Amino acid sequence: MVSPLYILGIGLGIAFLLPLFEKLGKKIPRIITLITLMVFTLIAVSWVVMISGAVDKFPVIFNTIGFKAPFAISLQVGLIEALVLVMINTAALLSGLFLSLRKDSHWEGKQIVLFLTLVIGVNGLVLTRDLFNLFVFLEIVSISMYALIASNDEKHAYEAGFKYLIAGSIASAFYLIGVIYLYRFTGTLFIDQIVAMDLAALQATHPGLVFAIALIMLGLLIELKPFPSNGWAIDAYEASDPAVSAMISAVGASGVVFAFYKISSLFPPEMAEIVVASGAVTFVFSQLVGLRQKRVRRMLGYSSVGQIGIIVMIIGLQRILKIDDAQMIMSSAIILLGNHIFSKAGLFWLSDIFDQEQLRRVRRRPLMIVLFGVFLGSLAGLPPFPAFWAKWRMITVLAESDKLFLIIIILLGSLFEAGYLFRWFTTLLRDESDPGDIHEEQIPEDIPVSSSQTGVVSSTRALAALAENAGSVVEELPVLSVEDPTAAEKRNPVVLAVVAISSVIVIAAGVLLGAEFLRASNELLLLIPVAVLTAGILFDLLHLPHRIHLILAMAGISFYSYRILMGLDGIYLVFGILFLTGSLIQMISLYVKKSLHFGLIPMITALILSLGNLLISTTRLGFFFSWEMMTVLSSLLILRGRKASGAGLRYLLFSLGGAYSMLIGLMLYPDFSLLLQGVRDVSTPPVLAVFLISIGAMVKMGSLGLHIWLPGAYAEAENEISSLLSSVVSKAGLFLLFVTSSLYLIPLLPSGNIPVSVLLGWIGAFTALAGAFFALFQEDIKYTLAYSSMGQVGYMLLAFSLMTHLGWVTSLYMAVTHLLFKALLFLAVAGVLYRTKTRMMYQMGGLIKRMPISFITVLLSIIALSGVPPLTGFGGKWLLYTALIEKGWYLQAGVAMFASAIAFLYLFRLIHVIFLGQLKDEHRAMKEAPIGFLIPQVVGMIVIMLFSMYPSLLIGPLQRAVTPFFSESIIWEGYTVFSTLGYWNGNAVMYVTIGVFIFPLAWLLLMQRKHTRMVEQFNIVFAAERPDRPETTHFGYNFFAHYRRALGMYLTPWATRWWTGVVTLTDSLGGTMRRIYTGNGQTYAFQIILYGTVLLLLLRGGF
Amino acid sequence: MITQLLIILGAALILVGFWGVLTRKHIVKIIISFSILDTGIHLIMVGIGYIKDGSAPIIDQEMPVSRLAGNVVDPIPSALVLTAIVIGVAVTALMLSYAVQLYTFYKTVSIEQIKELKW
Amino acid sequence: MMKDIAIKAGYTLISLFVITNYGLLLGGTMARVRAKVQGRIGQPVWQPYIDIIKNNVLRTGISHGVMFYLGPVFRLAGGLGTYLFIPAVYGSLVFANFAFSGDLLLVMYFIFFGQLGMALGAGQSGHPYSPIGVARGLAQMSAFEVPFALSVIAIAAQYQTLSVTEFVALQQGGILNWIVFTNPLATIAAMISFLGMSMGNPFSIVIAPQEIPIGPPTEMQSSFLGMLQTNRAIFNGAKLVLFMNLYFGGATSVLSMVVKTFLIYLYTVIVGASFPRFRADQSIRFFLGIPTLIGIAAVVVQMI
Amino acid sequence: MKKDEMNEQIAQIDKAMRLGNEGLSDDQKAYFCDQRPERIDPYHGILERFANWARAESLWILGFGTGCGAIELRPLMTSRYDMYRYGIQPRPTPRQAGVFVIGGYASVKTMKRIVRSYEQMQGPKFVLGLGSCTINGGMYWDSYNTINRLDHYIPVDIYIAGCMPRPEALLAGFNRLKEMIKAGQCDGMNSYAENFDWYKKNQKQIIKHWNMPDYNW
Repeated sequence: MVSPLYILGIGLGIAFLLPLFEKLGKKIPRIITLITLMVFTLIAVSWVVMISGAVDKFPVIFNTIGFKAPFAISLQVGLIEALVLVMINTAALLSGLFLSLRKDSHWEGKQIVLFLTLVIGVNGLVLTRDLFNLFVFLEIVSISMYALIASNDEKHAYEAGFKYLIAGSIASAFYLIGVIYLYRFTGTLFIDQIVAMDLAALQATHPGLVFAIALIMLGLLIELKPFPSNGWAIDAYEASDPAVSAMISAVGASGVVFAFYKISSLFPPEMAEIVVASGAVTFVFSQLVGLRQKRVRRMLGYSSVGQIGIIVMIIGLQRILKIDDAQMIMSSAIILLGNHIFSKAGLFWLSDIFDQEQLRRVRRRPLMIVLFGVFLGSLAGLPPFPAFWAKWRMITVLAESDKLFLIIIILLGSLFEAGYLFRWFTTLLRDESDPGDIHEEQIPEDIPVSSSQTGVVSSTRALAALAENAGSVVEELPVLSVEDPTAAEKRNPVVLAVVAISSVIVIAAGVLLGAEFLRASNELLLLIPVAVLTAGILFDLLHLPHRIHLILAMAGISFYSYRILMGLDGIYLVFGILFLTGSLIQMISLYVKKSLHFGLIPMITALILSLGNLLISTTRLGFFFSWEMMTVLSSLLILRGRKASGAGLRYLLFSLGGAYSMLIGLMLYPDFSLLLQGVRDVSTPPVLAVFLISIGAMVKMGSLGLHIWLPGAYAEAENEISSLLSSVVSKAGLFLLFVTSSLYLIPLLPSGNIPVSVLLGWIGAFTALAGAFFALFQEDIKYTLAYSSMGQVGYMLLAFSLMTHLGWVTSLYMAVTHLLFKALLFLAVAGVLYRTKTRMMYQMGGLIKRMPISFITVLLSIIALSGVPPLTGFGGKWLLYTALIEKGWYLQAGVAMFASAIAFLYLFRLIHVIFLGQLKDEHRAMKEAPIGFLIPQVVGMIVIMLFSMYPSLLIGPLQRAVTPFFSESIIWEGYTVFSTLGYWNGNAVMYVTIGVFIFPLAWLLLMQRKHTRMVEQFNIVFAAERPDRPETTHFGYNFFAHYRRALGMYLTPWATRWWTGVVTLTDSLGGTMRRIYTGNGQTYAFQIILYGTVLLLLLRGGF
Repeated sequence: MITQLLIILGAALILVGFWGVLTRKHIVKIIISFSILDTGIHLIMVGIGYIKDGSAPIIDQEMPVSRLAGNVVDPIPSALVLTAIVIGVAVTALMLSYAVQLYTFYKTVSIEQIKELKW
Repeated sequence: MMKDIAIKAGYTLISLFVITNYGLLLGGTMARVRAKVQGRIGQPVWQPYIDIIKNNVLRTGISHGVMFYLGPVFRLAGGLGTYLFIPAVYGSLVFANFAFSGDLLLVMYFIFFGQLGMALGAGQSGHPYSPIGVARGLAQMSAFEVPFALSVIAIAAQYQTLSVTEFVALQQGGILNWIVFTNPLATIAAMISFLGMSMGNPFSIVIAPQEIPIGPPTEMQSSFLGMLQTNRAIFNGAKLVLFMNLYFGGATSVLSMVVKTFLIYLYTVIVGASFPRFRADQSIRFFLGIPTLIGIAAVVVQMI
Repeated sequence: MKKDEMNEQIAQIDKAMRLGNEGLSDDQKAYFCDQRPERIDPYHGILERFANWARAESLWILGFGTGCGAIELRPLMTSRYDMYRYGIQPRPTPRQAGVFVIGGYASVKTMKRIVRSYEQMQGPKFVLGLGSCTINGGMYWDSYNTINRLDHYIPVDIYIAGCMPRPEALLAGFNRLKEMIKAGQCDGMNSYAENFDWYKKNQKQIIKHWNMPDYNW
């Protein structure tokens, strides 16, 4: 085993010799340093290998200068030390590579020396077991950092460095006083010896002991930048060279964190609690303040501070929790630390590359997007990155120890962090034409906006307010409309490779951890989406032909579906078919695309597989993992849309919020198993858990109040994605409800006997109504369809919450049929949009003559969607009302009927304004949609007709799927289905309809056989005038103006206002909070001292 | 007695140092305050190790290991002080060079004028 | 099997023949009633027949496209279908129609079928007045649907059935068994929405002749118009029969059907002759106001 | 080869059969149907008589008051005259109307609308010239802006003289029209189609800004 002394010895030696080497050649010191760092890394790796071979022989203590501790300084190498050193040294090595490889690199001379001393110092911090030696290494680290900060020789760097110096000096003063007193009370500086003492007894004789330990703690804590006394550190992150910031954040901070961990074994419990509080406060408030931040590096600084905060919190926690839990949670801290090291360094480097290349948009740089996304995702704790697993473990441990509050804090902070990180992402990713917020309707100038319409227009404006910050992350930088022509010359693939290594480390670590976590429950299959995504992205990076990729992907999904569907039955099978087969059919339309669409197929494939994984995951971790994967992938898919940055961001945040809510709910109710149990389970879960889980589901379904992400996301995503999202992905929420259905029969109020499902039912009913009403007033066809989906999913929620046999059959029936209709509608509309190049319905018109097949598709699907017999949509309505009336939910049935009448209105409007009326000049030469769009449509129409003729084909299997949970409620006699209330014979209805249709048609053909003249579009009675232009003759804009006049006042976007309020409040809270960072070094010093005083007073138990 | 005096003196210097850091606007004065603060800490350190009338901590025949306790000055604080002083000097030097650079860039020595980075 | 189908077809033809003629005559009669209210003599009772014949024998016609052509077909199919899913006379084989294929929900939703077809046909004419009328009509429909739906829910809850035949069966045995007496609130709500459904004054904004020359069918002529007029008779008859079945005890013979539906229709005509016209938004607000509250009250009564 | 020639000939004939629509710019021509009106033979025998009876008993007037005489149409709907009892009723759109009552003088501006509306009515269609103005211009006989003879522009079935004629006269006119229809004497529709060029020439002589197709379907 290599002695750690070599690290320190070699390091110091090389550091001092470097100036000499410089004489040999400019590049020599770089190479030597890099080799040294590599040696360090290898040594650490060798330790890890050895230790993992023989865990019981470690940790090993190395003594210096021939004496044992306490008479000499001793260094300890254990698993944790070795792991941390591997991470730190690898990061340092990558940093060194980055510094020496980047363009116009000035990495030489003093900088290299400082860099090396910093690394040595950090290694020392990790290894030493002597308190004073710790101080020395701390100072070595600090002094190297002070000097490194100013290495870019800029004004602001000096300012920041000076503030850093002040803070560091105060911190080390605290530490030094603490150490000296501790020495006085214990007579030793060797940590292990102090820990071995009976500190409580010592406390009795030396009342100042706690005070001394507290000072030591404080000294290190200040170095870890606790909120609010951390303004100096954030200044440093902002002002120094990004590569240096990366070092400070990744390497420097990690060393101090480890030192803090080391001394934490001295903490008495009450001090540990204070540490936990400090860490938690730091985490949540730094993220909150970060929300308002618009300068990228400063934002990263807040993020760094927050990440360190959560680790500090864990270090405190491991002193409080039981020993097993402590080890568990400490392992999550190590993972978080590693995650932080590599992803934060990666982000700082990327920000440097952006600066170097003067890049304001990365939309056309796939590799860059991937790296960027990986780092952001891992920082935000998204799956499959390490932080996700770490947070999962942490939360599990916390839940077991009933620390709900901390879970909430962690998740809240994570949400904030995801918010600002992905705001940065979307800003960089967005297209030049993207306004960056929620897209507003474009009203042409020749149609004046009257005051009666402003209600709705301003509501969209209010929606936009949510994402208002998204547009301004880089506001102070000039936005280039096209990529800077010189940028290509500035590209430096070598540097990018360094960054890529970092991201590979993150991904690999994440996957390995995932395998480790999932192996326990035999769910390794759940990692397939990650593998597929990675492979697919690589394919895309290699520019594999689009269609080959598509075929491969579809074959893969088919195989996967086959494997999965074989093993499923009942409701699971229904959802399996819904998720897998439904999406597979829709993928056919991707064939129309000719060229490469970066990331499209990999992400869709992974999304579909994640959906499938929801069905086969048996544990909470597996379920949550797949759920999060699905969320993340779908929001990334939305972000592909040309103007989707605002909408995608909002979708991501809402989905994450929903997922976290679900997570808390699941954690609150640990006995609950995520297996479909029906409603028989009568154990009483906490009501709060039930609410939180259902919120998770309802966010995904876009239920009223939680729906405001929905229109933008569905509308701004690419057409195929919209179709997939609204017809398939929204059903994931329904699936969650089914899986957790045993929860919803518990009473809403502790004393009452009204179950939660009643509340869900009302929400569903009003979602249906609100969705229909919102859809009624949209000019943008995709918004119409989006709101329509919202309403339809509301019906499913309503039917589900009936908790009866018929209700569930209805819900599943609607889920299946809605998939059909909505996919058809979206596909047909996609074809129309593909040709017309506009989304505003009133700009279309008269397309029936140009796109007859699309027209027929839309006609069939709107007849079906609005529930008009004889098509299969009526089955859904019939089942729904029958079920509602049977259950006694009369008022809900009334609301649902109103909603369905309104749905009829907007659907008519949709077909009329697009396909009927006046054809526009620009569409005169238009053709039918491409064949790729038409094939799935024709298939879908055939299926609809089949289900309409023979409803038992669909209802039968669903009935059987639901039967295990309830007793049968409907019976079949031939083609007639009987409920206790009524009956319906789809077959007979179809025949009668055909009959009554044929008869008048024949009559008309007979009467009009000769002299009916086909005329053109302007051959109309126009009050004895002739029409002027098609635009002024086509009635399509503000179609239901009278409805708005009648009921417009009830359409106030309350939900949007509420969420806008929440966001504004959070934002301004962050804005107010950050006023404490005055920029004055002296204020910062004051804050530090005040912070210390408050902490010490708290420790004393009061003032 | 003298130990306590030393410690009280050290504590007083620490307070003076903190007071200086928190109240002086002149950068160099702040740096000087840090030096005072350091000195105070050093004094305390020395004071803690000091034993009245104790001899130098050299083990020989007059001072066998068995008599060490209570009769010799604890050598460790002194060693620590030496290290601390060295570090303190290094930090002070760095601070001063920062002060020079700040003056060249900001043309001021008042810490209140140097706050372009904030929020 | 074939014989059954043939017999059923024969019955259906008889039933349709009766309802068509009855509907036309009813229309003519009501025109005369309206004339009497205005102090005129009015048109002959058979005038609807002449109008339909005339329209069908016009020499020319114009078509704006396939949907324009099919629109009236859809409309008439909707009317015929609606009628055929309602049992017209209780206990009669001939007039049982195809009530076995679906219950009240089917009838309620089948009404949309014709509406949609008509709206599509009107839409393809390219005339802006057509969609304006359609928009008004649909808006008004969605509004009067609410009290009607609530009323239907209330009586379904009361009688625990959705089958129209069942409703009629349960109302037999005395005038006091009629739903109009057992559930007056539901009946009131439904009868108010029936005013909207029959599109007479004050809910005739859809066809406002001077403003949007009779709205949706403004481009319809010749046999298209003739078909729409035929449907008007049949569809009217169907709606009357439905309301008679639901609220007024149904009919056990053709005669009682005639009397009851005549009276129900007379009620709408009298209201129509006495009131001016609502604007579209006014009628939406009207239906969603008091009638809806009455409907809710009817439902709530069933819940407690 | 021969087939091509034939096709070409057919195309030429077809083009000759179609209307020029010179009043329209090229990009507007696609908006309008350019077919010529055709003569459509009546049914034969009893069928035509039955049809004529129905046409006569169901006279739907186009509610288009072209001149001051239209004021006399309103009383017809009131209880005093009650035209409904004769099967006469107003319709708001030419598509559904069968009788066009030209209410007195027709200015050039109105004439354009009259032509358009007349052409949009479905045949067989009848024109009733009301008042002296439609016969010879009446008191506007030398006006620079009013036509003198209606039947130079559209075929007229019956004139009701007077300035203005009373509603009773109007009713008499309608009854006379009914008799004529029953007798099969009213075929203005076909005469318009047969003499289309002549009518069109006359119309275009007075209507200067002809911005509509030659035949308004």
